[in-house]
Amino acid sequence: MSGLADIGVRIVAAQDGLSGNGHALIHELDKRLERLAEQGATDAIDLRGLPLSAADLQMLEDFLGVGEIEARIDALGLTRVYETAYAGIWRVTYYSEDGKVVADVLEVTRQPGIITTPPGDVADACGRLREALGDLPPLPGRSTNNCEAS
Amino acid sequence: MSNGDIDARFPLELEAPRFGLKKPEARFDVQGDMGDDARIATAMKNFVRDFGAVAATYMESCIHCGMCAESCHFYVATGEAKYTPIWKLEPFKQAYKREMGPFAFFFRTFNLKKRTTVAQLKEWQELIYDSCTMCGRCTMICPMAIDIASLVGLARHGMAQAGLVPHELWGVAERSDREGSPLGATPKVFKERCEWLADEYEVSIPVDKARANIMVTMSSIEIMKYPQSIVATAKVLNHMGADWTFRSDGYEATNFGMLSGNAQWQKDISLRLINAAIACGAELLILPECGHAYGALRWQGANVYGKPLPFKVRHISEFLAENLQNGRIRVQPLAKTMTFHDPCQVSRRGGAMEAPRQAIRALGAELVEMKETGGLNWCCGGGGGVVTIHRADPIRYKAFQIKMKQVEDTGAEVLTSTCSNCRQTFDDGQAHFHWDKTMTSLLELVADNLAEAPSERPSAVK
Amino acid sequence: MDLLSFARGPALQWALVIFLLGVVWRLTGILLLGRAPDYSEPRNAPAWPGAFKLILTRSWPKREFAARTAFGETMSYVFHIGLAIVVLGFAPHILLIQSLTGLSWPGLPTGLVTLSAALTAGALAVLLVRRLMHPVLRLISNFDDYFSWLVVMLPVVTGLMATAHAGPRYETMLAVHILSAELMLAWLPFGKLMHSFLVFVSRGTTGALFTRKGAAL
Amino acid sequence: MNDDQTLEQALLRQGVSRRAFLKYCAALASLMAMPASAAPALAEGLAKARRPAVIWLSFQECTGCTESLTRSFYPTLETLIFNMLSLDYHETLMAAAGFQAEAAREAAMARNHGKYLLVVDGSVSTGLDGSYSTVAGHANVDTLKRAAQGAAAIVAVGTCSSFGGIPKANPNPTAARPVSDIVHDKPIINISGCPPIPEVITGVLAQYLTFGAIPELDEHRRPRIFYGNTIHDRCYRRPFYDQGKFAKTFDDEGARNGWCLYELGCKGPTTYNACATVKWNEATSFPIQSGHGCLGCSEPDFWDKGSFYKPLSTPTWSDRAPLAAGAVGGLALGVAAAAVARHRQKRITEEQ
Repeated sequence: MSGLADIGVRIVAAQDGLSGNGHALIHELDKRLERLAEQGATDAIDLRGLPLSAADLQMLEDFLGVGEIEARIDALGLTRVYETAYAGIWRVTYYSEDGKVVADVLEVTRQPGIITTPPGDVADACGRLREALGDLPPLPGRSTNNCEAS
Repeated sequence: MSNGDIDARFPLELEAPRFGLKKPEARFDVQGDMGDDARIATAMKNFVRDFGAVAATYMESCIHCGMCAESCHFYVATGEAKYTPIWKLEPFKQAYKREMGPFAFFFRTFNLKKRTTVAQLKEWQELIYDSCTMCGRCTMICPMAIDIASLVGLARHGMAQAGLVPHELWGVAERSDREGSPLGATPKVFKERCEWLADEYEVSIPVDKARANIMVTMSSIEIMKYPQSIVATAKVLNHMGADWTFRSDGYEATNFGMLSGNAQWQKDISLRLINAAIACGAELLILPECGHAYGALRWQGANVYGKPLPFKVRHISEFLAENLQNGRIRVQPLAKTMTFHDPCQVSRRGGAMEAPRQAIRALGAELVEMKETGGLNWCCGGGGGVVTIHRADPIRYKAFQIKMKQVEDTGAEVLTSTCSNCRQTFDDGQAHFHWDKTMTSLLELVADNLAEAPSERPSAVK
Repeated sequence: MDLLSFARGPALQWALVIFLLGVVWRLTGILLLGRAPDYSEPRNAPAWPGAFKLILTRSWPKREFAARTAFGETMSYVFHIGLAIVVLGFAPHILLIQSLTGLSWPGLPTGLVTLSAALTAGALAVLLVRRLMHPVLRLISNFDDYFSWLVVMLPVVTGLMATAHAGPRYETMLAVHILSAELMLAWLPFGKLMHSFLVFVSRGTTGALFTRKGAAL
Repeated sequence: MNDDQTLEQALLRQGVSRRAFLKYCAALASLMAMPASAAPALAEGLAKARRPAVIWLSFQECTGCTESLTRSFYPTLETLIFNMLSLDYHETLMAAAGFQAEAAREAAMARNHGKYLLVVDGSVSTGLDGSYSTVAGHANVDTLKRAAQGAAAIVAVGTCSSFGGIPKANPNPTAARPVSDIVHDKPIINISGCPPIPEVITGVLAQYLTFGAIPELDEHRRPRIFYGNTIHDRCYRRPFYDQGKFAKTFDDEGARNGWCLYELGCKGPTTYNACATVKWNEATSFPIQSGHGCLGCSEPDFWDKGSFYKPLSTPTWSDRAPLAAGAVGGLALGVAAAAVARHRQKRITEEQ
């Protein structure tokens, strides 16, 4: 009887050619960016929901380039956000705490939601700030600040 | 109906371009005075008799593709769907499915195939007789290779026994059985003709030699209308120095018994030839320039006889070809262009396709083939007894136009064939259309161009 | 039992039983009928090579008939060849044949098979219209012709639908496809589809008989 | 208990920031193949959702489903899901046991009557009045009926509770039935699979929480979002099927080349599940990727649909005796038909 060792294994290279989906996606981005410019409509494309080969993704990255802003958000693992060379197109990549990609999105917007401060957080921060302010020793001759208006 | 009545009602028309009986009105013909029940029972009995493995294979195999219509001169000429060859067999197929097929039990029990009726057979009389020359061209196109022509031949058996044959065809067949010839060429008439022709053309025509190597037969069409053929036959055989004879007890090669579908008459007629040949100890029986005679004796003769025939049967064209090639017949060159009309029963269905062409080449003529030729030749439209049936004339003339066009397209100077029935159909068509082409006989062409100084070798020729 | 299990299980078994029973029944019932001896002197002997010759050569139409039959023949070729590609070239079909007969061969790409099936369905549709329109075909057609058309068309259409995920869910469509093919199998011996066997018998018969006489084939 | 807290409140309390939650929703949307732009709406919906009480009942099962669930591939996010639920009763996972556990279940059922989510794994034995499988002296079938009365909806986790599964396989000695055969008056979501994909379980629960409604289901009451496509249609080996390239054995050239496993009996074409897209074990692989055909475990009666190793297009039987009998019968009928025909031929021909 032949042992398992006799079973040869051939590693077939993953499909790494351009599938054409990357090009289609850029056309799609063009349309959506136009809508953002004219109507202010935001949109998002899940890169993992599309059949993109590694080559497609690389081509997309090279094509879109890197713009002026890059942000790293540390909440339940890292999230990397950067604006591409085409203003209004953002790449948002979410990582789990052990560094695996859990979502990878191209957002067509003036500002990705994950960067924007959640309204609840602002209210909470206001309360916390006031608390912290109470602990701060007052400067002589000044009254307490008020942030009720926010 | 007594035979005398038939002769009176349908007298022979010997002056017409083709022989036949006087033209009756269009009708369904019925012979005898059987009731419908008896008639259908008789038809069934004779249909059923013929259902063997071969007929069954054919009737089970049709896929209703309709291609056979495209090969049939009657459909092509008229465009009428009812002339589709396989449709002509519908009542026959119906009877088969009901009585003999593997699922006959269900067809009968659930009446999936109705009983064939007399009315149906009357309606089909025109299709089985008037519009089918049994030329077998449809066999050539059929993707299942169903031999429709042979089935029509079988279907005619039941029709004939049930007395459902077109009158003229029935009439000539009956006369043939009774008188020994369909066209009045009784033994007496035949012998007188031979004597007269021998005198007139100064040629020796042996009749009723007690022993002869070769027994020669004639078609009554030749005897009555083209007697030069008798002369030509004698000239050629004498030229070869052959030991041959005609027999007054077996000279008529046509078999209208077969064409009408009367199996008994077919047998009677064939046995005359067979017995005569045996009587004179012939080793070879030569069939004349007649198409269906070849099918009747060359291929069906032994089966009618019930055992192999003690002599060979050859068509005159085969005989001519063999002896032209081996030099026993020597001819002067005939420097003309010639086209050859293949008689269906000799060429396509008989298998003697090359012989006439070899003979034409031996004559030195330039053979110009028609576009569809040999096994795919268009029928003249007159075979299978159709030429005798007057009510078939309109469609026969239409079909003949296909033939005329074919001949015209060759541009050949001489038009020839090896079937006197084709020849009379051509003559009739020529007269009807005032055509300038006359059909000739290959046998007569050979006889007219025999080389001088005939070799009177006494040795027998096989 | 779900429909697919029924189709692959008892339905397939019954269809095959009926198919085999019918084919053997019909062929035996025909071939065991009487056969008259032929005493005539043969022109060619033995004649049986002619049977094989005609079985082969009659598959190709004669040039002389082409002008009048080209359309129907082309359509018939398309659907016969298309059907052959689909039945004999599609891997799942080959597996079925293999599981029943042990014979196997490489399959063809699905795209080619799908294209063939589409062409087959198209040709079949055209041929039905032709059958309904052409005076000759209309005259000579009967229930068998239309029903046989249907039972051939159904597996092609349901197969295409299953492949395209059209209609009901795939497993249902697959079951319907298999059932439709089983209907075809079960009907085959009893109607004109039997020509898939009889073509050899019929052509062989004529081939041998005519070769004996030296007649044209 | 903090049953009236919104999810947002509960999460904040545990130190999960709003951004972290938004991120979780983005991941969830991606997982469920929702449009990426739907993530904020999902976050908003989930944030406002109340934590529902969950009662988890286990019947004739192997604990594979629970094992699967606890091996979800984003550990942090997985925790999150559990944080979203108030898992009041789960025999395997809860600390309490015996009478305490029973009391906890009764209490949770009473407190959340009409609102709790009933999760069931395992098939329900109905043979011998249900006495094949009992917990604390109660037949499973009775426990199910009772628990179903106060449930807002029932989630059947695993093929056993969805379709009967292996306990229901021939000859089904315990007369096992799926939940949907017992309970007819409550919405039921089937999450089939043996076991189901953990992310699919959490995904369905999250979706139910977010939208507060039963998701769109297929004929077998499975959420279309995960069970909308066959394994075959989403399989990375599909191109080989289309090219007609198949592994013929498990160790041939084709198998080594990673060709399609159809000929080895893969049930991918008729199996609806998300294995080919979501995959297993931290999205590492799934059966076909590791070289074995799909067994079709998320389909009803998968155990009884013939061999796992017989191709889908082949018969489920292998006995050819009936075929031989058919041929012999045909021969007999053919001979008889010919004999009868020849007899009739003789009779008809001779009668006058």
